[in-house]
Amino acid sequence: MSEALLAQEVGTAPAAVPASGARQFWRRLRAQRSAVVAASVVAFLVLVALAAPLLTALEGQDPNTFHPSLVDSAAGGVPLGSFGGISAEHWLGVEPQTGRDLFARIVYGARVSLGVAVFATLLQVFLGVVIGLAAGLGNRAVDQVLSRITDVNVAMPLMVIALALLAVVPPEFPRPVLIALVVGLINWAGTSKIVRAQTLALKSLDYVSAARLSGWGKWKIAHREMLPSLAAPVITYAALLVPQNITVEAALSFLGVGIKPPTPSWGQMLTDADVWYQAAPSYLLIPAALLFVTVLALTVLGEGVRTALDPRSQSRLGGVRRGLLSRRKGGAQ
Amino acid sequence: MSAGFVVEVEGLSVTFPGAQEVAAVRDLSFSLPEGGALALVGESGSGKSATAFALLGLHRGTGARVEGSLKVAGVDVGAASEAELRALRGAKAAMVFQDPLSSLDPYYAIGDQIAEVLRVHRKVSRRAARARAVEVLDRVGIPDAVRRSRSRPHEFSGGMRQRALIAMALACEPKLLIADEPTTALDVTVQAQILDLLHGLRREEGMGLLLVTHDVGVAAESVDEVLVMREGRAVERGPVAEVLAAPARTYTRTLLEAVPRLDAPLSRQPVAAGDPVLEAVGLRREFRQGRRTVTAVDDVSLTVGRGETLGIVGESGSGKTTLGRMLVGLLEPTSGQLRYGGTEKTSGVQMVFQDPVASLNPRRSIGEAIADPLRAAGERDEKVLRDRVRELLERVGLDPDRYDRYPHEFSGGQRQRVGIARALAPSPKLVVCDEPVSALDVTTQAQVIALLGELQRDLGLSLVFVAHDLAVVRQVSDRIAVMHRGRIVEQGTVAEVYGSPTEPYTKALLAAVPTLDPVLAAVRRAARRELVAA
Amino acid sequence: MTGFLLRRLGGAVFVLLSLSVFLYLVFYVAPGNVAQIACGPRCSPAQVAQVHEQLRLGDPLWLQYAHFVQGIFAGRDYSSGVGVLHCNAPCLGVSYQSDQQVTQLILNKLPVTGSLVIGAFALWLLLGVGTGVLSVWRRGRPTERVLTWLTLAGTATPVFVIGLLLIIVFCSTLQWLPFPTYVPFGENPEQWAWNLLLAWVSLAAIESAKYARLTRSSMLETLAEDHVRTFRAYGVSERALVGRHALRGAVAPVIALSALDFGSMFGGAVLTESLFGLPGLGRELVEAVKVVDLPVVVGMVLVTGFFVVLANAVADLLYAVADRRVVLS
Amino acid sequence: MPRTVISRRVAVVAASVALATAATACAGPQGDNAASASGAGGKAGAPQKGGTLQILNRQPQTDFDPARLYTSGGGNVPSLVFRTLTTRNRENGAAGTKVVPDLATDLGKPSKDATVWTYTLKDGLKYEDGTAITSADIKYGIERSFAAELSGGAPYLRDWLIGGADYQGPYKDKKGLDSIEVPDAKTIVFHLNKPEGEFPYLATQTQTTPVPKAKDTGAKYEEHPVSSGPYKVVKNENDGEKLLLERNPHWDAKTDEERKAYPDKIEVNSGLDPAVINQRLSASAGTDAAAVTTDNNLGPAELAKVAGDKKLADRVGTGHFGYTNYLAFNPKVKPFDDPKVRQAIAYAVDRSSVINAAGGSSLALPATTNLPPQKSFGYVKYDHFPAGESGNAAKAKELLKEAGHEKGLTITLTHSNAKDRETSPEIATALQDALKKAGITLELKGLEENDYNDTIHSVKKQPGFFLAHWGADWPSGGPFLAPLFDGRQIVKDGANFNYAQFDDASVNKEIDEINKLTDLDAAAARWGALDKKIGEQALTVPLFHPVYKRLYGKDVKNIVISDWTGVLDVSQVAVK
Repeated sequence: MSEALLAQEVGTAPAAVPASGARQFWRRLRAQRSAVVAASVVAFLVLVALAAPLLTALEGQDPNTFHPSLVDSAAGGVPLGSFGGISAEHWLGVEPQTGRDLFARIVYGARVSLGVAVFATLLQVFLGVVIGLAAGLGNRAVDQVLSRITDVNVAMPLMVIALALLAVVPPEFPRPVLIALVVGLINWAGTSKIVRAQTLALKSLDYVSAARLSGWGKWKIAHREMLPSLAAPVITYAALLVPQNITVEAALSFLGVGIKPPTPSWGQMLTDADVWYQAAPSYLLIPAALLFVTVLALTVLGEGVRTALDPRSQSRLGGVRRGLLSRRKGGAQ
Repeated sequence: MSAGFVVEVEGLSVTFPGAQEVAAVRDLSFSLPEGGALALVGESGSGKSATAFALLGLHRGTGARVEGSLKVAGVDVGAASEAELRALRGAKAAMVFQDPLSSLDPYYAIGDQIAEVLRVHRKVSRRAARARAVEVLDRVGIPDAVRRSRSRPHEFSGGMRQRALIAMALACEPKLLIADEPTTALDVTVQAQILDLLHGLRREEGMGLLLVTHDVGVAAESVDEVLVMREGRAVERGPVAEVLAAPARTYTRTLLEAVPRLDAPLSRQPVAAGDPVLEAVGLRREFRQGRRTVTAVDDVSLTVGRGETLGIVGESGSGKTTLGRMLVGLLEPTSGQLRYGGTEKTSGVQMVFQDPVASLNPRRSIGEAIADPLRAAGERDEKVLRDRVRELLERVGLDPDRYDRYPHEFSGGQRQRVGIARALAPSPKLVVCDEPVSALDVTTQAQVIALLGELQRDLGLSLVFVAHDLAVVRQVSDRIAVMHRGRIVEQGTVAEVYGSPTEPYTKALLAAVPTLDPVLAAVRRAARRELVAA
Repeated sequence: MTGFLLRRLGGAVFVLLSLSVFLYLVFYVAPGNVAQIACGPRCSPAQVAQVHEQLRLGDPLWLQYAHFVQGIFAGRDYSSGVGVLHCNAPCLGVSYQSDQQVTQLILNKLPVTGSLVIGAFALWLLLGVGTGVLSVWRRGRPTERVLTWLTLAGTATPVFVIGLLLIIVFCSTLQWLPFPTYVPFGENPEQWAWNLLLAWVSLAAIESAKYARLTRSSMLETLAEDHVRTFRAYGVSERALVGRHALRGAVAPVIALSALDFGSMFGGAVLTESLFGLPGLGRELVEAVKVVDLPVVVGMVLVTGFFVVLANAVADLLYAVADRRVVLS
Repeated sequence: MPRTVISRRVAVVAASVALATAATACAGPQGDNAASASGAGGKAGAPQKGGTLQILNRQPQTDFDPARLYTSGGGNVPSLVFRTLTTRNRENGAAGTKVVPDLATDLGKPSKDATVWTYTLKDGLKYEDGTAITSADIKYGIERSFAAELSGGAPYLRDWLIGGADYQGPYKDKKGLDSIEVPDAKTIVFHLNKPEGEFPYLATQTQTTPVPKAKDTGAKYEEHPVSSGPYKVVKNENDGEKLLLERNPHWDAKTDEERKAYPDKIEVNSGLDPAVINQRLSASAGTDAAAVTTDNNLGPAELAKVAGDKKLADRVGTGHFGYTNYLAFNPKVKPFDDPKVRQAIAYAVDRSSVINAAGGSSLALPATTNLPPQKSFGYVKYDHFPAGESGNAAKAKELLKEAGHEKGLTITLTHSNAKDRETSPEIATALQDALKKAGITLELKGLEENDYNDTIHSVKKQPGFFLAHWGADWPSGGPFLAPLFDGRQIVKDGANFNYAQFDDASVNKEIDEINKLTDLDAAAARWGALDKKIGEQALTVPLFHPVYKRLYGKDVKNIVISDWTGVLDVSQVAVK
C-alpha cells in the first residue's frame, strides 16, 4: 500500500499532530544534536554557494580559465604536481586536461547542485500539494481522474522521460532551470499521494466539519483549515526530497543530459572525473565526498525535521510511555 | 506473603520526568486481600492507571520514577529482577486492558496469543498450550471456542475481544486480576456482560480483582471496596456500599452527585413543543464498503419543535452519529427529506462535536474559530467580531480575554465550551450535539450539561442530543428516540421511554445500565441472567 | 477480490495507454530526423524519403498511434525486402534503428535486468531487514547508533559513487573480482554471480538502507502499540517482543515496499546497468531515447511501466494479505 | 566508466562517416612514428595458426549485412566474412593505404575516360556452403544496397553508377541495374556517369561483397550472412552482441593474399563498457590475454595510467586514420560572411588547449590543413593563418578591428553534447577560453546529438559557426575534399556536408579533372594542391588530427596497423 508507506515516511496522520508552533518546532529541532550539526553543514554549504564569487576572488581564480601549462599533455592531460596539482594558487588542484581550478569549480558547482535540487523540490511540492488537495477535496470523478494521472506519473521512468524531455527543449533554455522543471514535473506523485491521503483524513476531522458548518466554501476551508495541517507532513517529505534531487541532478549529468559546460555542477564533475580515478584520484574524490556529505547532511536534517514535526517519533522513551498511557479515557463510542 | 494479602502498597509515588515533572501518584497506600475486589475510582489524572501499571513494574525502563514499597503476590516489585518480574506478570498477576482491539496482536490468532503467554510461564508443549487456550476461551463464554481460537482479533466483536483478553489473563490462573477500564470502550449492554463475567470469575476462581475505572457505576457493580483517587492521592476508602451511600469526603460526594442516574428525579419540565424547526422524513443513508453497501440509517423520520430537546440514544453502530450529521447537512441523505422550519435550506443549524480535541483546529486561536461563522456570514468589522466573540466566551463561562489562546491551552471541558460558543455564534435555531460529554470526566460532564440546559432556556434553542449514555440523555431530553441498527425502534417522552419501554431492545439497554447501589446491582445482575436465559 | 483485480486492470490499461500517448507526443516534437538516422548519414534525400515512407513517419500522429495500438492487439506485418515479416501480437513495433522487433529486444534484455534486480533484491532485503531488526533489538546502545549512521550513509550515497568505489577497490586495486561483464546465467552460473556481485552490492547498499529504516520505524511503532504492552505485561521477554510481535508488524510495509521497488527497478536501474556494463532494459532505453527510436522507447517504457503498475497492485494485495485489517478498494 | 554508448548509426552521422563506423571497421596504428609501426608489434615469435581470438567491443555488430555497412576498406570484423572486389593492403603504416585486388584479379580495367570499369573474378572462389561465387552475385549484392530496407552504405555507388540515383533496389525493381553488366560468371562491368579514377577504392566497400540471391532474406540476412571470407558466422546472438566465427572450410588461402586468418575461432563480445574493455585488456587475464578490441580507444585518463607502466605501454598499438577535426563556418551567416572575421578566429585559436581537451598531445596532433598529414592524401603542409601553439590574439584583434569589430565580437558556437572529445563541450569550452583573449565572446550552444546532426547537416538550419569533423572513406583526397567543397554536392533537402555551401567553379572543375586520373599518385598530388588553395578561403579552422591508441592482450601477435584504418587489423593477428 503505497500510501501507507508514504505515511510511514512522513510520520503521523494530521490529527495527531498537536499545535506545534514554529517556536516549538525549533526547540525540538535544536534538541537533536545530529540535526544541529547537519543544519550547520547545510548552512555552511549554502553560504559557500552564495559566496562563490567572493571565495574564488579570495583564491584568485575563476572556474572557467584554462591552464594548459599545469597539465601533462602527453600523458593525457593529467595535472602536474602531487595530489592533482594542489598548490597555493590552486587550493584543490586543477582539473585534468583543462587545468581549470578545481576549488572554483566546486564552489560554483555547489550553486547549481543546491539550486537545482531546491527549485525542483519546491516545484514537486507545489504540484503535489495542488494536485493532492484537488484530488482529496474534489468529487469522486475529479479524484479518480487525478489519481489515475498520479499513477501515470508514478509509472514514468524518471531518467528516460527526463532524457527525452531534455532533448526536446531548445538549448537556449537555461539548463539548471530546465532540469529542475523536468524533475519537478515527473516526480510530484509522492507528494500528491501524501497530500491526498492527509486531505482525506483531514476532511473527516471535526474541526473541518465545524468549518463547513460555519459556511465557508471548500477552497477557503482547504486554505484555512487544511493547509497548515498539511505543512508538517509536506515539509517532512520535502526535506527528504532535497537530497534525492541532488542525486538526480548528478545522475542526469552522469548520463550526459545534465548541466551544460562550462557551467560546473557536482554531478557534471563526477561524470568527467570517473575515468580519472587512477590517474588523478583527488579529481574524483573531492566532488564525490562533497556530494556524500551534502546528501548525508540534508538527509540527517530531514530526519531531524521529521522528528521535530512528528512528536510521535520524538523519543523512544516518550513513545513507550505514550504507549503505556494512551487511550486512558475517551468516549465509549 | 503476609496475612493473605495479594497486594500491599505502602507509600507509592510515581513521577513522570520531563520539562514539567508530573507526580502521577503521591504517597499512596492500600492493600487487597486474597480473593478480594477493590476498585480504584477517579477522574482523568487521578493516578489510578499509573498505580495499576506500577503493580506489574511496567514503569521500568520508561524513565518514570517509582518510590515506595510494592508487594504483589509476594513479589517485591521494586526490588525484583527482570526475570522475577516477568515471572510475576501474567502468571501471578494478570492485566486486562481498556481497548481490547488494540491490546491484542492483530497478526496472530487469538488462541496462539494465549498459548504464547502460557508457554512463557509454564513448560508445556505447544499443543497443550493451545488446548488450554481453548479451555479458557470456553470458560469466558466464547462459543465454539475451538474454531474461534483460530480467528484473529479483528474477526471478533468488541465484547468477544474483551472476553478473549480476560481468557488470556486466566490462562495461568493468576492470584490477581488487574482490570484497567475493562469496559470503557464497550457498549453498555456488552459492558454489563463483561462485568458479569468478571464477577463470576472472581467468585468461582477465587482471584483477587483490582478494577481501575472512572465510572462509579461500574465499580458499584463489581467490587467489595472502593478507593477514590484524586490527583494522585487517596481521597476515601471503604466498602463500596458505604462509600457510595454515605460518602465521607466532599470530593466523593461531588463525584457521586455528578454521575447521571436513571433513577434521579427529572429536573426538566417537559416543554410544550413549538412549531417544528426540523422535520426529517424517511431519511436513509448508505455507505459503500468495497462492493457492499451498508445502510447506516434506514427510514428515519423525526421532528424537533422549537425549544425542545430530542435525545437520540443508541449503541455503537446504531447510526446515531450518521443521523446527527445528516441533520446538520454534513452528510447528504441517500434518500428522504429534511425541512428546516419550512425551508429545505440547511440554515440556522449548528453542531457540537464529541471530541473537544479534534473539533478545534490546533493551529488557530479559539477566538478565530468562534469568529469563523460570523466572518463567513459576511461580518468584516473586526471590532464587532471581537465583541461578539467575547460575549459568547463569557456566555459559555470562559474568560473573554483568552480570545487569542490556542486550544491546547484549555482543558477538555473548556474546549467543549469553546465548541459550544462556536455553535452559538451564528445564532442558530437548532444545535445538534453529537456525544458532547462522552469524552469528559463526570464532574465536567455535569457542568457542560448544565450549561447546555441553561443556554437552551435563555436562547430558546432546540437541541438534538445524540449520546450512548442513557442516563445523560434522560437528564437533558424532552423526548427520546432509541436507535438500533439504523432505525428508530422507539420514540416518546422521557417518561414513556424510560418508565414503560415497549421494545425489548430498549428494555435490555435500560437493564444494562450500571447502578450506584450495589444491592440493586446484584438484583439486576440476577435479572439480566434471567433475561439472557429467557 | 475479482473486483479489485478488474479495477486494477482497468487502471493499468489507462496508465499504460496514457504513458504511450505521452511518449508519442514528446517524440513527435523531439528534434532529430528519424528517417535520416535510420537510413544512414549519407543517404540521399530520395532514400531518406523511402525510409520515411517505409517507417510510415508521414502518417498523422494519431494514425501512427492507432497502428501501434493495433499492433499490440492484432500484430503487424512489415517488409523485410524479400518478403513480409510478421510481428505477432502483442507487437510493440519494430525498432526504427535496428529493425529488431521490440518484443524480441525486450526479451533479450529482460534476463540481464532480471538478474540484477533479483540478486540485489534478495541481498537488500536480507541486509535491510537484518539491520533494522538488529538496530531495534539493540536500541539505545552503541550498536544502534552505528547502524543508524550506516543506513543514513547508505541512503546518502548515490549509486554511481558507491559502485565506482567498489570497482576501484575490488576490481582495480585488489583485483579480487573481474571487471563486471554480463555473463548469462545459463552459460556459467558462477561467473554470472561473480560478475554481478558488485552491482548487487551497490544497489543493495543503497536500497537496504531504506529497508532498514522502514523495518526499524515500523518495529518501533509496533513496539509502542498497545498489544505489545499487553504481552510485556504478561511476562513475554523483550527478545520475543522484538522478534515476534514487532517484526510481524514490519512485515506488511516491508513486503509492500519490496514489491514497489522490485517493479520500479526494472526500468529504473539505468545508472547501475550503465556503471556495471550490464546491457539491460534501462540502458537500452536510454540509448533508444538518444536515437529517437520511438518504438523501442515506447515498448520499453510500457514494459517497465507495466512492472510498476503490476508492482503497485501486488504491493496492495500483499499488504492486505499481510495485514488482514486492510480492505482492498 | 559508464559512458552510455550511442547507437551506431548516430555515431556515424556525428563522427565522420568513416571513423564512426568504428563499430565495424577502422583503426590501426603506425607507431608513434612510422618507425615503431613498421615492425610488427605484439608478442615476439612467429605467428602460428590456432587458438581463439577474443574481440571485446563496445558496439554490437547490429548490421552484419554487406549492403548496410558503412566501412572504410571493408571494415575489420566484417572483412573476416565478406570479401570484396578489391581490398586494402594489410600492411603497417603508409604501405597500408594501398588498394589491392581481393576477389578480382586486379584493381579493375578502366576505359580510357575512366567511366567503364571491368573486373574479372579469381578462380576457385566459394561461399561457405561450397557453391561458387559468381559475378552476378556481386551485382546482386550491390543492387540490394539500393533497397530502402537495407540502407546505410556510402553514397558513391548511387552517385556514380548510371541510373543509380533512381534505382530502388532489387525488391521493388526486379529488372536490376543496367549499368552493372555481367557478361559471364567471372566478369563484371560498371558503367559510370562520369570519370572516376578512384573506383578501385570504392570497390573495397562491403557493398561489392557477393550475396547469393537464393539465400537473401532481406532485413534478416544480417542474422546469418553467407561468408565468402576465411570465417563464417556460427553464432549471432542479440542482434550482433555476441558473435562466434569459425573457419570457413571453403575459403581458399591461395585466392586471398591479404587475410592471414591465424586463429581457429573468433569470439566477439560487445555491448561492453569502454572502461571495462580497457581494464580487461590491461589485466589481460585468462582468455583476455588473446583479446583485442576493434572499436575502443584509450582515453586520456587511461593514457595517463599506461604512461607510467612500461609493460602496458608495450601493448598499446598506435595508429593514424585520415581524419580532421575542425571549426566550420557558414559564410551565409553574419558575421562569418566577412573573411577577416573568419581569419581572426583562425588566428585566435589556441590549439594546445584544444588538444588537451581532446586528450592531450599523445591522442591528437595539431592540424592546420583540411587533409590529414598522409602521403596518400597528397598532403601539402600549409598554415595560412599561423596561430602558433596557443593563439595569436594580437593578430586576431587587429583583423577584427579591420572588420569593424574593435569593441569585440560576440558569436555563438554550436557543438554537440556527445562526450566524444570531438564536437563535444570540452573542445567548445577550450575554444571559448582561447577566443576570450582575442576579445571574442563565444557563447556555446550545445545540442543533443540528434539535434546537432540534424542542424549542422541541414542547409536550412545550419548555424554560422560550429564544430565538425571529417574522415575519408578511403585514403585519398577525393572523398575528403569533394563532399566538403564541391559546389555540386550541396544537398538542399537532405544531409549536406558542404557546410560552407562553397560553390566555386574553378574548384569544381579541378575536382572533375582529378577524378579523371587513374594514376592515384598523380591524383594525390593534385588533391594536396587543391586543399592548400581552398585553405586560403578560411572556410574552416582545422584543429587537430586524432591519434588512436588501443590496448591488446599479452598473447596477441602480428600487430598490423595501417594508415588506412589506423587500428589493428584482426585479419592479421595471431594468438599462438
